[in-house]
Amino acid sequence: MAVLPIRAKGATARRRSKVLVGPVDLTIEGAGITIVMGPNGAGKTSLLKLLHGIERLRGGHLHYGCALAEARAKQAFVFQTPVMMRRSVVENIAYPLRLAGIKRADARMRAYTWATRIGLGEAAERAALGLSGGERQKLALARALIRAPEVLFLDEPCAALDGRATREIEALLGEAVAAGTRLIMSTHDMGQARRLADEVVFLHKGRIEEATAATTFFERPASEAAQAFVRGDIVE
Amino acid sequence: MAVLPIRAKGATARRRSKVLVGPVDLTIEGAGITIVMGPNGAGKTSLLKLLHGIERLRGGHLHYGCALAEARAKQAFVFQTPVMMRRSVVENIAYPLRLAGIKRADARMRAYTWATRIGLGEAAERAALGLSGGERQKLALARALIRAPEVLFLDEPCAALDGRATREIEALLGEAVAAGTRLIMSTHDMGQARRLADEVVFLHKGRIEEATAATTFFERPASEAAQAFVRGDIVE
Amino acid sequence: MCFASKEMIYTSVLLYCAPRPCAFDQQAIFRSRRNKRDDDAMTDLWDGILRAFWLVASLDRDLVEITLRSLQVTLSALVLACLIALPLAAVLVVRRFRLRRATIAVLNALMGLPPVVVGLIVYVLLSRSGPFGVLGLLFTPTAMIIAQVVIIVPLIASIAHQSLRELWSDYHDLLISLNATPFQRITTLLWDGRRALLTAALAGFGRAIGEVGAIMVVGGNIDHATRVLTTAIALETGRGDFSLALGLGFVLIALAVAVNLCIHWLGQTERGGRW
Amino acid sequence: MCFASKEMIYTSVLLYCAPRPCAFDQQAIFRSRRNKRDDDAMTDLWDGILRAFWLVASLDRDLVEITLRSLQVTLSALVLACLIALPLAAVLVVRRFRLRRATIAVLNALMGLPPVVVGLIVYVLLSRSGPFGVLGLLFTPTAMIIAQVVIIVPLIASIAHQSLRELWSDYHDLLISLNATPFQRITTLLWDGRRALLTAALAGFGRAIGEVGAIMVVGGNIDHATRVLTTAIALETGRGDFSLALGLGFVLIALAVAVNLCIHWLGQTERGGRW
Amino acid sequence: LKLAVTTSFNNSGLADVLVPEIEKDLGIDLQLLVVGTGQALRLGAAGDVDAILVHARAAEETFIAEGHAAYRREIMYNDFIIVGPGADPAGVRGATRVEDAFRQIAAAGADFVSRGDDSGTHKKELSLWVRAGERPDAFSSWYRAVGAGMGAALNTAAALDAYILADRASWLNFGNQQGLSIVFEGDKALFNQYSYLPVSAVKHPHVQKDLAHALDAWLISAKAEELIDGYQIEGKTLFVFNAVR
Ligand SMILES: Nc1ncnc2c1ncn2[C@@H]1O[C@H](COP(=O)(O)OP(=O)(O)OP(=O)(O)O)[C@@H](O)[C@H]1O
Ligand SMILES: Nc1ncnc2c1ncn2[C@@H]1O[C@H](COP(=O)(O)OP(=O)(O)OP(=O)(O)O)[C@@H](O)[C@H]1O
Ligand SMILES: [Mg+2]
Ligand SMILES: [Mg+2]
Repeated sequence: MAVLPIRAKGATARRRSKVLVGPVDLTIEGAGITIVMGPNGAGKTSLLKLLHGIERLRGGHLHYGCALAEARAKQAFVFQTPVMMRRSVVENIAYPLRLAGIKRADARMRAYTWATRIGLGEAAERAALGLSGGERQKLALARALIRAPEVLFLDEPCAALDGRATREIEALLGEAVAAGTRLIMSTHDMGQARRLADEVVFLHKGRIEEATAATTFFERPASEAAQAFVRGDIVE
Repeated sequence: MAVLPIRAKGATARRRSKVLVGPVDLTIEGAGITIVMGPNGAGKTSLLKLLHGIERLRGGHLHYGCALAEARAKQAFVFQTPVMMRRSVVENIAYPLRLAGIKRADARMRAYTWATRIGLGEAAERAALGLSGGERQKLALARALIRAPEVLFLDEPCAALDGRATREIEALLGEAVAAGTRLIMSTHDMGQARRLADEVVFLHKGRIEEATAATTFFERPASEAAQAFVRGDIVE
Repeated sequence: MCFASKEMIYTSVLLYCAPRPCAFDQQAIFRSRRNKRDDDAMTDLWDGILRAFWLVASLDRDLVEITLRSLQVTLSALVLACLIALPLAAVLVVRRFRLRRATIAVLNALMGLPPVVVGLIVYVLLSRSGPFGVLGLLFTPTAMIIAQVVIIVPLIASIAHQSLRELWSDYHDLLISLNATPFQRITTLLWDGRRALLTAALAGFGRAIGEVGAIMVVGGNIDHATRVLTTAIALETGRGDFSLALGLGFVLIALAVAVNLCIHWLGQTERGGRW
Repeated sequence: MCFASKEMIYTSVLLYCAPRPCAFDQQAIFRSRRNKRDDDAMTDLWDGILRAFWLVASLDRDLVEITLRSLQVTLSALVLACLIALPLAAVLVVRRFRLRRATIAVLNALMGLPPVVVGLIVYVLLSRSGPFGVLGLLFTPTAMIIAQVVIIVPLIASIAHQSLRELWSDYHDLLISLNATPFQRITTLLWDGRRALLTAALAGFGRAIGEVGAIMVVGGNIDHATRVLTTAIALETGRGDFSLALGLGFVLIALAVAVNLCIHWLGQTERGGRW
Repeated sequence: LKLAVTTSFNNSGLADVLVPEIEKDLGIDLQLLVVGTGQALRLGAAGDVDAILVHARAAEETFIAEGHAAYRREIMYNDFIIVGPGADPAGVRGATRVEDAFRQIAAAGADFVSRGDDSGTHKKELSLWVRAGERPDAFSSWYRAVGAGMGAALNTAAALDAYILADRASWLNFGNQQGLSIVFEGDKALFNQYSYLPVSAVKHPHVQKDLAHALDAWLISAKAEELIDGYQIEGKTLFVFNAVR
């Protein structure tokens, strides 16, 4: 069964008494790319983690289209600050395959292919902790894509990438979408949002202000906050 | 005496046998903002660290306008991945003042002012490790600016910031430049580079391809790589 | 050692007098126990638990005395050892010098300092005919503290070094960039790493409170002067009174658990993730 | 124990025979030492170093035997303890259960388990009249290994837990997101944290190789059967032969340093920063 | 064969002479467990050793009464001595009887180290105090009950320059004598009887009954007598064989 639709009802994430995001009512379904936008600290990261199921639900409900265990195995997440395991680049990329029980040699082969695809071919045997900021993000992307997830969460995946790398990654993401992967991605890059978004979720102070089709959002944002945000203006 | 000019002659940074950047010949002098650009892994971070004096010189020379100890005290650096100390936000920002021997109460006061200025007023007493990606970058900026350094290195300081925050930070940086701070900053955001740059250093594969005035660089880049980069094209 | 009671009914219960002449006041249960020596050895365990319980419940005067001395010696040693070991660990993390790796390896190796040997060396140094003999420290709690400090400094320093190394790899760039002095680097690491250093200190506490070999040699296990819980246990073992030895052992373990729970509770170590 | 020589010239030099009758073959230096009993106590130290040197140089048969036994017992105990303690530490890091904090505090407290008490408990269990008496394990190296495992498991687990906790706070999000099973989380942590776990293992090794209280009780310090370096040292101390005790102590310390240097060299711990 | 012996016996060095001979003559692997007297009795009672060799008559008799051993075999004796500082502040050297010596020490309040561990030596010392009309439990801080084996107690006495009751064998074998010397010896009351008790095979069927009896036979043999009586340190005989065959 498919992971989608993901339905959140009044879902809330909290740390001590501080609400990180929520309560949130949202349904992720169909195909394409959902872009999550909002100012710093609005709760984008928290919302993605919540939908991915790794942020503890402190209120409300969250349902997947299939059983939880199955849903977990079919998703992937690219963190805003990529987690580098204390291993070589290729072993970092191969790690999800190893978890899935694939033989070491096989997993490394496929990881090599991905490393090359993402521009890390030469760095494959180096320690992941020695990578530059952009290279780390690329590694994290390859590690997320290698399991061909049904749903992929991306938290500002291109923030540290140069222009060319950003385009290449966008192309890769396009391929993934074509192959049926559902993307939910946060970004601060308005251009990228416009290029990629099928649907936009606009967050402000932990609440969803708007969740509409991309064209609607960019042309006629409903809330004042969103209007200001699209103009790149002050959002209070 | 002033830290400037910073002169690098054949300066090289290396890890084991891999050259991170160099050999580099470069002089930083005068006022204004130098923008360091280049594709991922080109060596921007390494160059900034080298000029700052925290990457070990494995070849060539580096000279400051004053004695080394003095030069060190008059510089600051904002890292690409901000280092969050295991303290509260205000104590993170106050830390450089505390190192300079300023009394705790006084340092906290000034740190509060900076936290507010940068939009972290409400988060001041929270643990810095609980900040969002953008908030961390803001904190790191405040921590660097609080000592009013003569030379400030910034490594992609706005990569995780939203549009408004980026503009505010740019305004802050403008103020700092007006007050006499020399900025050396790397960025992937072509728009930001155009807005801020007085001088551009273009790095490719660890070598400086171009180091010229900003207008020259953006209008008539000399090297092919730089031309491609400015067009957002493939850089090999 | 005479676990003599001052009080009432169960006084006689636990009673165990080192100068055996007063053995008459032991209660039936223990007398019968001692007569049935061929009992299942396991009985010693239950007896031990029972006696530990009664010793504590009656606040036996001797028990209180040696327990307090144990705590005094160990906590003094711990404080001194931390004052030496933690800065040492931080220095080893922060400064790069030629023999750094060797120093660390040796420090790790010194975790294996055999207590008896430490005791002997301290004995030789403090002995009347030794260099510090004039101080007259031998067979005093001070001598025991010195021996324990020698034993736990390498342990605390090694564990602390390990934790601080991780922290330093986080902080390295920032502190170097801020041009912090070596002293400031060290104090920052120690302060921000305090939660992790707790484990190091607790390991040191554990080793010191349970240690017997060294303090037996330099303290001499003198009744009412240098007898502590561990040496009392060793004594009772040699005497063949296993149940009392076990009883005292359980008291010691309970003490260690209590101290640890207190510290955890005060430090709330496990709250709030990393720090 | 008789540190008897088989060989040549210096045989007689170092030679030190417990059965005093053969004291005749001691060289002048040692005899003179024994006659000038009121010598400066420091002489014991130099004598000890000298004797340690000669014992090693002559590969004294008894010394080799007890040294090998020390290593065998301690390394077996270390391997077993690591097999128990490291996964335990990882489980405590990875799984959240109700009594987790309490378990950690107790584990920390058990670092203070007094060796003599552990020895007694193991004795009671292995004694002929105890539950496992039929196995006939008492006074064998196996019993010593068991006692040492009990002593070092809490130490290794506590230190390992501390390191793995830091690593887990790095890896937490990734491993949860990748939906790794608890078993996979544990193996990943143990593998990627291996450098830090080394300190835990070395601390355990140190404690075990220097430990004497427990193995004395369960091993019995039987010549040619369960005598190890530490119990031999305790024996010589009891005999008042400090210089031999110190000599053996220095051999033990040298052994610990050698093992640590080997491990550091093999693991190249300090190379390449964090891992 | 596992034999539990007291620390004083082992520290005397006689064990190192006897054990190789026994192993050679009987062809057995004799394993010595050197422990405190009380612990030796407990090991015997639990059946963890095959025989014990101790010197604490009253305790031995209880041991037999409880059925842990069938009999006790007196093998040999040595004697106790009072060791003290060379300066002899209590003037013990002039005493004729051990009671006087003890009384003088108590009167002078000179430092005295007591084993304080319930061992045979310790019990002997307590009985001597009682004979001297003193009450050890009422002594002040000059009386130091150290709770340790013979060697450790001697180490303490050496460091404190104190008087101590020790067995001659341990003393002569003791390496760390420093300023101490023998200040009193020779009183009949100071004799110290060692006996051998094989653990009862009725109670503990697994004990090496035959070997224990073989050892018993060896210990009373002429060869044992020769070795024991012939054992000397610095020209002094330490043990006197007195087994009845
Ligand atoms: N562990 C935590 N403890 C306390 N507050 C937290 C914690 N994690 C996040 N927060 C706060 O919750 C808010 C939302 O955080 P989140 O990371 O979701 O923001 P974001 O939208 O991703 O921001 P950015 O664009 O800067 O990445 C922020 O104000 C942040 O400081
Ligand atoms: N510790 C290290 N060990 C080995 N290689 C390293 C190390 N640090 C950096 N490198 C390599 O050196 C090159 C330059 O790194 P640097 O961080 O300077 O790049 P950058 O220009 O800042 O890239 P980005 O835009 O991705 O941040 C990269 O290829 C990187 O992988
Ligand atoms: Mg975020
Ligand atoms: Mg960089």
